[in-house]
Amino acid sequence: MVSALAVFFLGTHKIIRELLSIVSLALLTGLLLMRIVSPVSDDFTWQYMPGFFTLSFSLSSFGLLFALIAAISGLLKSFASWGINSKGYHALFHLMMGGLMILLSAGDYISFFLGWEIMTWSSFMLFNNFSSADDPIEKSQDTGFLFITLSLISALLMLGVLFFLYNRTGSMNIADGVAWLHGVKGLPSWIPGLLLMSAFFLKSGLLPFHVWVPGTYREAPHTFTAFLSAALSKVGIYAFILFFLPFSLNEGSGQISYLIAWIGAITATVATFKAIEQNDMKGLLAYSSIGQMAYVFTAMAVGSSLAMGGALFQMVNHSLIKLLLFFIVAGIIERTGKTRFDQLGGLIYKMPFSFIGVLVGIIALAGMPPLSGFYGKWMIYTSLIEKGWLLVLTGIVLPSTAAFIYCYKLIYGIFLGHPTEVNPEEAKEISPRYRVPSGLLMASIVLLGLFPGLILKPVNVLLSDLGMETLALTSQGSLNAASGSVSGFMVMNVFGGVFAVILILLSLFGKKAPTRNLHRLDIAYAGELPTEQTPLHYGRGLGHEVKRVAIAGAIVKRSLTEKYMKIGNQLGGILEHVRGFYPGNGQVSLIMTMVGAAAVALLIGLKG
Amino acid sequence: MDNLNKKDKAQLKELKSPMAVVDWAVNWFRKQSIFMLAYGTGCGAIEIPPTVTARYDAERFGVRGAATPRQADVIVLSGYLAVKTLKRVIRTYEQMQEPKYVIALGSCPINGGMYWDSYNTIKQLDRYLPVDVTVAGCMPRPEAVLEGFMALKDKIQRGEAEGARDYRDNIEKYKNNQKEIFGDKMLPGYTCDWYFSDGGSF
Amino acid sequence: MTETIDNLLERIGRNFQITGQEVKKAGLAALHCSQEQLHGVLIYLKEVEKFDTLTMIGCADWIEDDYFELSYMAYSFTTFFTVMVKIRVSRDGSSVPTVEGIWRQARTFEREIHEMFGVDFPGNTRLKEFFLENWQGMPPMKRDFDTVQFVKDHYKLREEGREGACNVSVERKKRIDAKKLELKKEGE
Amino acid sequence: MLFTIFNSLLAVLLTYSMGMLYYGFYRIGNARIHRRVGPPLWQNVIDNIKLFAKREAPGHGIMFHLGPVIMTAGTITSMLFVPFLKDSAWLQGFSSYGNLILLIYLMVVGPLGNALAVGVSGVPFGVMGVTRGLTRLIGLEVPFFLSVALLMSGSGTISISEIMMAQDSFSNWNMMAHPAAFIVSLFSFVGMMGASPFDVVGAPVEVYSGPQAEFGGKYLGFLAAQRVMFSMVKLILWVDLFLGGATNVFILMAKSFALFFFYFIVGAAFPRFKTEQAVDFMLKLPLIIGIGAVLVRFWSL
Repeated sequence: MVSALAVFFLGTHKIIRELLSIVSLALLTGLLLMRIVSPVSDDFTWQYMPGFFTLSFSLSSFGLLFALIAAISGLLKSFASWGINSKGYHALFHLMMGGLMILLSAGDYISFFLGWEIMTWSSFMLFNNFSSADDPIEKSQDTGFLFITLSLISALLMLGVLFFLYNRTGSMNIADGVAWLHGVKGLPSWIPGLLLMSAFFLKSGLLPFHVWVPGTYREAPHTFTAFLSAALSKVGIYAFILFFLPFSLNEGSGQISYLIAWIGAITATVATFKAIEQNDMKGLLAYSSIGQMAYVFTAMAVGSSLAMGGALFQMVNHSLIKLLLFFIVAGIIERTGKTRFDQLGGLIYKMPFSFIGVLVGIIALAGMPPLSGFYGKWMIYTSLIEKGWLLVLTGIVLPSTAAFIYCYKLIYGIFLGHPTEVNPEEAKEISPRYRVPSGLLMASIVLLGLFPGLILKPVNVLLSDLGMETLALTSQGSLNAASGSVSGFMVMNVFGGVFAVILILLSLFGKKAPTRNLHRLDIAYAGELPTEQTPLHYGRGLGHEVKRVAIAGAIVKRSLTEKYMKIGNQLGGILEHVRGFYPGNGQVSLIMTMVGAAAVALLIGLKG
Repeated sequence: MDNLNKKDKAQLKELKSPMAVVDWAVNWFRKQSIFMLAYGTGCGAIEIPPTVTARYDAERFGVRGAATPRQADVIVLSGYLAVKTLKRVIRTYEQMQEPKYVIALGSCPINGGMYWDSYNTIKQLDRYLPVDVTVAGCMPRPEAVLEGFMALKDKIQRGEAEGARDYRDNIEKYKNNQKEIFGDKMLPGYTCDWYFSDGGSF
Repeated sequence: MTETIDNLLERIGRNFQITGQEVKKAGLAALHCSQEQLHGVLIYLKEVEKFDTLTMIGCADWIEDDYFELSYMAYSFTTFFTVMVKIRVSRDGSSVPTVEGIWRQARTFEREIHEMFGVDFPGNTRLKEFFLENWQGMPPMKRDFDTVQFVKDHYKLREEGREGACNVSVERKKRIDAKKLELKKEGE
Repeated sequence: MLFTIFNSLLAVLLTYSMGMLYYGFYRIGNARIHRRVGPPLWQNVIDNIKLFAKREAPGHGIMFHLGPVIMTAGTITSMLFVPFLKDSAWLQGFSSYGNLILLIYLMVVGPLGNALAVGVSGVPFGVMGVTRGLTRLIGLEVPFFLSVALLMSGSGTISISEIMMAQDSFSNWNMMAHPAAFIVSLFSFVGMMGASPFDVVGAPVEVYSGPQAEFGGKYLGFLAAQRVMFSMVKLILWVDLFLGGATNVFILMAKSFALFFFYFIVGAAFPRFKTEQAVDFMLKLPLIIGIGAVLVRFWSL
């Protein structure tokens, strides 16, 4: 698997490079799919300095799922970004894929940490060096700083805890550490557990650590943002499952699970209100990613089979939806050069494909019934009700209702209303390299909406691997829970049938009462004549009145990023003296800091 | 439907062909449900609230207010029309959906009324819009306004309230008359283009 | 000592050249000054005497004596006095610098006077079309503007209307006659 | 299958006529409160037929055309996932394939579809109305979800039919068994029906009738028809959930009319909230009652 890495170094010519990129990713996907069909064990260990370091790799079924998500996202992403990237970009991207694969198949701490770091650094390089922000002033230096600082903190936390675990168990194997974590009750297991958890929360962008997400997503290359949202944000979930899932299922860990569930709910609320506030497309989607990921954590905290199924369904869905939406947004940005809602508008009849794509995306994102997004939510809600966590349920209903507003803002701001800065006469449909993967994604979202049961089979494999009960599967078209069931197939058909009947009825009326096609500006506007200059597009203002709601206003007004930056600046003042020791540029000093910190962590770990 | 009165029943008996019955029924529904857009152009605006509230209660005749021209059946122009207002009124009228009717209240829309020598009000509304019913008076009281609605209902039932059709057929004439007032500041083409063609439909 | 309007007028008279003044009724005084003095008086009223607001600017056309009289009415919320400051300007091509800088609402009043009388207010930031649309020719509120002639030229007075239109009084008469006939028949 | 289709048609007809009847009553009742005579009882039907009899309709392209269709389809689909009657094969629609959570989400599909048409028509007032509606929805859904979650976890099922079945005697009606949930849900009920304290969405004077600003003729006819049907769906849902369901159509009418009367009284008595006031109100009093009910429930267990 890791061999796929090597390919990219060979590419010198542009087309070859692109082809190689796609082929290697396709190869990776193929290999992973092969693993499903014929479960050969390719666990292997690699002894470096025998007796001291042993790297062991084995791909669990969970790792396989995440690897598949990553590989498919990477494949689609490579297709979508055909021909627009330089060589360095490809190198870094594949390096990151490699890191991801190492991480997902890691069996011991060192390979886990190694994969984690390779992934983090290469993704940092990617979005920092190949940023999509054209204007150098627009590009904020803070984003990169924030990202790398938080990543470093998380890495250090993780390193410290891992060494602590090594010291306790005397084994580099993750499984042993996990077993130790779950074996020990009380404070000794909580503190490292919480520290480790914050590292993972950081990667997935949960509440106190979400600040790096919006800026990074906004500035990353457009298609890479899709990958970030669809695949990289899932790494935190993988790590969480790896270390904590059995933990949250333990007897007596109810408070911790409840806490995680609430962290999820609060993150979702904050992120949703922030998303409504955003004026640019990628910023909105970034915050929505945070919110959607938070549901997954809430569901995992519940811990029942249904909830785990819901979490996995939601996760897969989220990957599909975010790939779709980011691809289309990337296509629109490429065609129009505009990124903000107050610059776009009125493109619906010029970009029908993108419109339908975004429509499918937002219906699924908002969790509306005929499409797949609903069923993940349905499983989460039902599991919450079965568990009796009604207040948590209320906590996640609030953001998922508020999510309708940003979903509407997304589609209205781009496609509906009146055009603002983009002349729709000149607008063209997004290019085919975005259209093909978007089409595939749309089809899979609709398919999952029709047959939500399709996902249950793989989910059941994972559940049995975790030692949990499997979910009942009666037919492909329906989902079942102890307290009720829902048939996606029926919902889709009934809705479609009713829709068709009414459309026919309306067309029958149409003969007697024809619809007159009106000019764009011929609108009921209190007798006034709007002109081209009249600001009729509501793209920026849409959702602003949410701010007047007390709770939303309180959330939107505060900015954690600013607080962090303030703390950072104060710290920076103190560290000014320390920095005197390190001559040279920032990167060198960063690396040296890291090395030093690693040494400190090692020391702490060995002593403790 | 108990509110079919004697006159309606008598009319219904005279009809011969089934199509005539359908037309009659459609007209009956149109007449029984009138969504009114009260355009308060002048002093008559104050006569509309008593007409629709407790004292005179226009709703018992099926007359109720509409918020936007798209939903309205009848536009009630209450009083004098300044040139500037007329432009908005024409625009509002053209935004309404056929069949649509115009009721003009007071003397001013008929002959200029007490503003006959004003430099800025029009003197005769039906040069510019097809008025179906005029209610004379300065101002007409709510009874007279209701009387106007009754007259309109009769016209609708007889199938004669076809001001909209008249406007469409004689659009050149109306537009020329409007042009006399507005000069080169006519309404832009998109507000009335469909009158000069078939208009798209699907 | 209570403030009276006479005291106020006296103070103004001390500082400015007032060509004439009169107290119309309690709390309402009018004073005349030259166009050059206008801004001084108004600023004095606003800043020193705390006349917070400008209620309106009026314009009267004294066609016989060939001048416009502009009245600036200032009002004080502390003493509840109204002071009208009147100036005279010539009827043709007159121009008065705007007082928008003193009271912002003067902008709208001046806009109206500009449209209706043709007085120019240099410095006004929104001196454009107000009530009238597309007006050409003489401003309509000047007294030498012949409205009847204008109406004759521009509008058609009542002629025969559209045939379809029905008059309510006629309709009502018809209906009442029919009802009477019906009652008569029933009576028989 | 044919039986189900027939039943669906029956459900549509039933809700349409019941809704028209109730709203006719609503208009007459309001008129009587104003000391007016009011329109005839079937005035709403007449209005609706007249709208369909209009000779033309305004259009802004295909999406505008589809908006009312999605809206009506959403209404009828959610109607088909509500069982009307208890212990009966009639008027069940497709309710065995769905559940309460599905229904709550289905009820939002129509308005969102219509919001697309409103957006494409380009009327800023319409979009303002839509935003108001969506914002208000935050306030409505949260207490509503809390109350139905109490029901669902109380009866251990999320299926509407089973919740309805469980209420076999008057003392077992959920309004008796879970009074706090019922009270909380009534706040949301009034809001969802669009009665007066929460009717800021289509305020005719402020936002030019909001989402409906640009619809006329047949489109408005469809919207008016679906509106009364949608109200009936909500009434029947509440009857199912809290008032013990109904074994035949007449009991259904009696119970839903009782609820409708409550809605009518509230609507006639109260002035209008602003959007944010509505949300803030819903997130205060009803939410606190709901949270209290949850706490009481789980501490007493």
